[in-house]
Amino acid sequence: MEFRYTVNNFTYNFKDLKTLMAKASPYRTGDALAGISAETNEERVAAQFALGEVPLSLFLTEHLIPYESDEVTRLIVDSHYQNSFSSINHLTVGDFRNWLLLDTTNQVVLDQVKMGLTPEMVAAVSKIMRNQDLIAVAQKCEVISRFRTTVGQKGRLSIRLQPNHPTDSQSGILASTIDGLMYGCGDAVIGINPATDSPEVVSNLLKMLDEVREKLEIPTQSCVLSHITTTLNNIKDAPVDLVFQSIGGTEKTNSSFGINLNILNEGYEAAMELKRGTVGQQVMYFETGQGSSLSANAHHGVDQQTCEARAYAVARKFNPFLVNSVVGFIGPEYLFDGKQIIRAALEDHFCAKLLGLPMGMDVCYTNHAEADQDDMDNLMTLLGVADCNFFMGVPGADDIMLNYQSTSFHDAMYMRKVLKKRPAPEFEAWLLAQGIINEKGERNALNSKHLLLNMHGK
Amino acid sequence: MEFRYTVNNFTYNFKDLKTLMAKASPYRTGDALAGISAETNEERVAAQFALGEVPLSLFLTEHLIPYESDEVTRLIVDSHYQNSFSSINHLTVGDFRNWLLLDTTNQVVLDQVKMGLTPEMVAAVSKIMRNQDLIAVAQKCEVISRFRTTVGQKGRLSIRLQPNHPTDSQSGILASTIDGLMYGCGDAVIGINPATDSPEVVSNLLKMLDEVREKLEIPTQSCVLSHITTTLNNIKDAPVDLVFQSIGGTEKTNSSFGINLNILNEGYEAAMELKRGTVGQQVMYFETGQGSSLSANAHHGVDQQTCEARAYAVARKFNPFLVNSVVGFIGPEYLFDGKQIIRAALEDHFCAKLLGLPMGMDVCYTNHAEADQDDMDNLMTLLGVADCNFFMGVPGADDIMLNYQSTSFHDAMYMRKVLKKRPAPEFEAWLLAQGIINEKGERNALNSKHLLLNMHGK
Amino acid sequence: MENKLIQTDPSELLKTQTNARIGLGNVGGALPTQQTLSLKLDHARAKDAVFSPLNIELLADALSEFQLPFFLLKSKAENKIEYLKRPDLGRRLEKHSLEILEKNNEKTDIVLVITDGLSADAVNTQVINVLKQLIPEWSKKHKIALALVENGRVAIADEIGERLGGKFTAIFIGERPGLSSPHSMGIYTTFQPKVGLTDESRNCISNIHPDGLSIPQAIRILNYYKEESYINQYSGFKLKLDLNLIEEQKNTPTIG
Amino acid sequence: MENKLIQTDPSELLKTQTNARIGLGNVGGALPTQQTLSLKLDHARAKDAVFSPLNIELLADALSEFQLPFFLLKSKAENKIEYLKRPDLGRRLEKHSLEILEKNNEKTDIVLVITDGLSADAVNTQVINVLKQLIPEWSKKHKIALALVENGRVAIADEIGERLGGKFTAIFIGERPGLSSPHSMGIYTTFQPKVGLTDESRNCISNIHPDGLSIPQAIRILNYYKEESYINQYSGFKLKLDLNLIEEQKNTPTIG
Ligand code: B12
Ligand code: B12
Repeated sequence: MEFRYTVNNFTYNFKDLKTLMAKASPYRTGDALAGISAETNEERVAAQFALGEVPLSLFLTEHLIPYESDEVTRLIVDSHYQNSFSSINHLTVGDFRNWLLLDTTNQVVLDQVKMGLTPEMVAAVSKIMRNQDLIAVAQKCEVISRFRTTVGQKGRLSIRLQPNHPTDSQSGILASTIDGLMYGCGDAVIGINPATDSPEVVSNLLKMLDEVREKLEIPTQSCVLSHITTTLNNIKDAPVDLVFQSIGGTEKTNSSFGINLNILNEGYEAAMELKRGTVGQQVMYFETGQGSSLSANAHHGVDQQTCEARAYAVARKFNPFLVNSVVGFIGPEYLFDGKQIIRAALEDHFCAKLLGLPMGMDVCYTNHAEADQDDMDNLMTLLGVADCNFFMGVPGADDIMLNYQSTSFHDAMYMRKVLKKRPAPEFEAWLLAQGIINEKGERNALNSKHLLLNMHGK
Repeated sequence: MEFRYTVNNFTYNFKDLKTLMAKASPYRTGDALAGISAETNEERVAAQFALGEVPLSLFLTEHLIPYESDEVTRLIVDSHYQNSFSSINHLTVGDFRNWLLLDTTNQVVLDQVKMGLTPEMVAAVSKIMRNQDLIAVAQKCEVISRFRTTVGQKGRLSIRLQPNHPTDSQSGILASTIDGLMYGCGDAVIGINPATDSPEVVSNLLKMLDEVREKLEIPTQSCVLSHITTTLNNIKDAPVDLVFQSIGGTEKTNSSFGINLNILNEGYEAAMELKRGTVGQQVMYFETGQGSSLSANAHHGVDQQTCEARAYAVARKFNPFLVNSVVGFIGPEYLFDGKQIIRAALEDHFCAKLLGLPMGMDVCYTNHAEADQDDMDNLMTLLGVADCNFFMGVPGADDIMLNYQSTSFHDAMYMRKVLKKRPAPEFEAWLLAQGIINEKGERNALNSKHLLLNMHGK
Repeated sequence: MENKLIQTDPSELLKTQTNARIGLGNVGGALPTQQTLSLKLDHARAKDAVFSPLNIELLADALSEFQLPFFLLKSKAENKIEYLKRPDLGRRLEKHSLEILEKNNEKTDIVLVITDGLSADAVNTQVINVLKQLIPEWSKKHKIALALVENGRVAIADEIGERLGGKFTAIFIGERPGLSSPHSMGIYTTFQPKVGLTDESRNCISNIHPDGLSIPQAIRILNYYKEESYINQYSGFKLKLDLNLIEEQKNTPTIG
Repeated sequence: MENKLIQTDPSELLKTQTNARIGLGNVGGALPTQQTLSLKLDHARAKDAVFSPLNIELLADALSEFQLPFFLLKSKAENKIEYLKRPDLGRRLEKHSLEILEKNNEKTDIVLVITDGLSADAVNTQVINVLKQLIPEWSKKHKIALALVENGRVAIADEIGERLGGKFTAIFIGERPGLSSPHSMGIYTTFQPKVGLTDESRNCISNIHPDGLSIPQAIRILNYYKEESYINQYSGFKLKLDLNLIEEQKNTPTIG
């Protein structure tokens, strides 16, 4: 199906829906690299006008990636709930934006439609929304998830403690973990990226974290972010709380990650059997990020933000406890600078929340991108206002294994303070009981006799 | 006095305090244009380390611009309160930052020291602060000012309604004013930039606004932002609420604006005599903006942000009701893109608040700068979190006379909604009484019989 | 799109009074989709206006028809990018242009400078019209010279005026392009021009475009500033525009 | 600066366990001034590391000493800026390099590729050391060829391996530079290399640098992946690293 729009007596043609979506995307290096972005600003706005006129229902019949050749498309189509869709069925993309912004479109209403929304619909509408729209609508969504803590309530902000170490040193990881706990971090998860893919290393790390958690009675969950097949290898013998995997928005992307929906389902079922949660049994943790499909040559001419939104359909199928985009992590070839990273992060958070995911964000950049701590300060504050569920907590913002900068324990203190947010309720109670923070959320002075500081043998 | 800092076995030298300040400034085109910015990132950080070691008290004796030749320096030095300074007298710039961030350094404490702070001290500390620091500390300051409304209370956000017209058409200006009032704007001031410098035009505009205000019983103030000498010409015959002037941070800058401290004082005294305020008698409105000193060749080798901070000393002398920086207005030769504009805006807001000014911000960009509405969304949200006192309200963000984009009436609705802020109390009561907004701050549907819509004859 | 989603502003009447973006309606306080996209489109166009080139051929032809001394000059800014980043360069003439002026022996009283500024199209489309109405009158009393300058800032008139020994300059310059008025021209006048003057010494006539100040009005004001500058022997903020300007007496709003 | 403003983290012991930025203390929750500036300084340096050049002369000299077929190649990315923006170009050889490979007639079993990636210094300083320990062993069983490539991505080893008819490739590449470890090297191995493979078909050994994985450890793992790849006739995520790696058994923390 062809689309066209006339501006100033010049008619722009867009040969199909995926071309229209790509041209309507705000500029970013990844789409330019893929050769699918608009050539001028005027063409971009023309595409946005044209996209605004597309009926939402068209996305149900025009598949950007064929149903036959892609299991993610099949998942999206087969799990679409016509009932939830019926109330917005008649809207165009442009009016969908209008509708989303109405005061009457509140959280209850958004909950009712979410299973009627496809990733392509939310990606499309995000393209014609300004940053303020993305923030305002995301703020209306409250997505709460539960395992041993309750994450995502209004007025709360959780942190994944990320204590990575370049040789997976247990004592090094424990040291960072304790430091993070002292700053009130770790209520989303204590999640380690292992430097190696050794099942033995992974299993030992899981045991160590579990011991610490039990010993200190910390209401939280742990995770080692190895490949899901490694986790499956370990799940019988090691204490697996959450099953992690990086996912993408096309079958081919996932296969470049060595996974597919079946493997994910295996992981999901194995973890569900363990019933290790206390306040809930949401057991999956997924990471996504714009650019991975292009990087794996698996994008089918679909723009990177739409591919990203499709990954949320994959996530949604497994009722995850945590999902986050690693937005600035993948590199400047996809998101060049602070401006592009900020835009993409707001899009990702908005799309995921609208689809009903418990979305967090790895607010981050690499040293080969044009960004710095000021950009991260801006982004974390904006996402905080948008009520993002969780952020990372990396010692001093510097991940010494993954080699990038994310948010730090100190950043968590900043965000909770200026936005008046508190940790997850179970975890907050623990922090207060341990004397780590006071009722105002301020750090207490801890002395070296504190229980936390005596976890670590010599 | 010379300064030095050694990084990696290389010693950087800075020949005097103003050079050190300039080199320690985050990168911006204006300082590069002036030829005073750091040459590499490493040199910049070295300068920041060196600046961090400078005792605050040094600023009292090392004047960046000589006392003898600049009346702004004289003002700064002569109005410094040693008593207020005594509690922080012993700190270096680096420790001043540490001290500002302490939980115990709250609003009361900040109020006690503000008259002991000079613009150079606050500019210096801002240079070693990240954006999050600038936000967190500014948020601690509450500066309230009063004329017919009370502006600047926590939880409130006010708007200057800016209904400019390219020919100063009264009916055009009135139409924009009514539109803005319907969106809850105008509680900071209804302030017109006149297209011409004709005293007659200015006087007629003042009369028109005053009539509207009285007729509708709007608790607010009006202002026509003509040159102060034009306002002084008119003040006997026309209803002048606030006296406006653009100001700069050096005597020479001000003289390029056709003003000096005496002229400002004349304006101040003339307006004070009128006693037109109801809840207070703060009668001055000032605008500032990084770059004006360089543009007028009046910067004495001092970096643009420090010149800007010095303008706040000028403002402070006249106990203003409103002050704002026009941050992105002056042009890309001073602040090139969204990133630089955002950084400068957070600096300006922080410095002014710390010095005790009722600071607002013209969140804006010109069409020759590399910025767009997304950058403005980011900036207005960040400044909102920092508790900025007021923003502009321009119809559809597009000032058809000044030819730039600022924040719109709709942006005001956005900010108040997502940040849960309300208009100035007197004005809010009026909005509710007029049925313009509801208790939640949402726009009511107005019908064409509404009083506001019948202000305008044909 | 469907209108029923949009809360309209019942202000059709108001909209006839101004080109400002009023009566846009809202969705939950926010701009409706059409409006937000229109703003973007206008932004894309205004950015182009900055880079519109001076129509040198057309202007030079037209200017030479006045049979006055005419100089084709360049500032030190070599292109638009440099112009944007280096206003200092836009205020000074490059070497070759200085040489051209040096060769001039004719006495000059008033120098009229035409330059692109931030919107060449503003000048391309309007300046000849202004000059045609102005020059016949002014040349009765004054010796006039004309200069067409690429990449000039307001202050470049100081250098040109000084070099030509002029007493008064008026520079016609493209103002920063706005979303709604990408082609707006300004005129800045200076008495006793010389390098190094700053803005307190000038007067300004701004917003000359079809929806702004009309050309006859602009000429009236320009005449006023010229006359007063000669009478007072200075220009700048001390000269106030005491001219009955209220063009729209006819449609002054009736309040209440 | 004064310490009494800073709330210290009483964790001297913890700090000895890791190079991570822990025990930094805080001021009202925020990073103390010294720490925030240190982070900036390290950022300035890590950015430089991205642009560090491959020490071609030194590496080529050292590599030719192994007396193995050795190719000096370039990717399609002409410089670092292009490399950063166009990973696709970094994955393919430019024309001249393809010609060089075409001329080769020797049979090859294993191809070892050395490339700058995102930190040439990581490779400049470490790779020769690795190869010196590796090649004597491996050449007993395998025919080895060496390639030094400018501006390569991981996948460029596929093209080189395929062209040379190799069965197994290992590429030594500079990883993205981190603040604390700007010179970290990674090794990626692939069995049956051919253009178009993606990452599920490779194995990865990461974080080789003085504070990370030691060179002997890296070689142990590399040996493991090579052996297992030949045994299973595949590489990639299905090969798990079943090697007793816990080097620090000695200092596993005692909990409680
Ligand atoms: C960037 C990155 C990614 C990006 C890659 C996308 C991209 N276009 O760059 C994303 C986020 C998609 C990613 C995903 C994963 N990654 Co990764 N990644 C990295 C990272 C931070 C930098 C790599 C780098 O600098 N390469 C050098 C540049 C110059 O070369 P390049 O050609 O541009 O990069 C290619 C490779 O890096 C490759 N790649 C990236 N990750 C992995 C992982 C494996 C196992 C393989 C074989 C290849 C691979 O992708 C790039 C494009 O082809 C490293 C950590 C580090 N410090 O190096 C981890 C790292 C390599 N990844 C790791 C892992 C575990 C994964 C996942 C398996 C996680 C998961 N559970 O799903 C997935 C899937 C990887 C796959 N099979 O495709 C581990 C590998 C552990 C190991 N020794 O096997 C590392 C060391 C980090 C960690 N400990 O978690 N990763
Ligand atoms: C940018 C700008 C400024 C900037 C100038 C700094 C800079 N480096 O660019 C700042 C914020 C400092 C400024 C200040 C003021 N401005 Co102003 N400014 C403008 C604006 C928006 C654009 C000018 C432009 O595009 N110039 C063209 C470019 C290509 O040339 P340029 O050489 O780079 O620009 C020079 C001139 O624009 C000059 N300039 C700027 N404003 C003014 C005002 C006057 C009276 C004069 C003589 C010169 C002047 O400053 C620039 C550097 O020398 C115009 C509105 C418009 N739509 O044009 C108002 C405008 C020209 N300014 C105006 C006014 C009133 C002022 C102030 C007097 C306000 C006050 N009460 O203090 C002050 C002081 C001006 C002075 N005497 O120095 C009026 C002039 C009204 C009139 N007809 O006299 C205008 C039309 C807007 C308005 N209605 O408020 N201004």
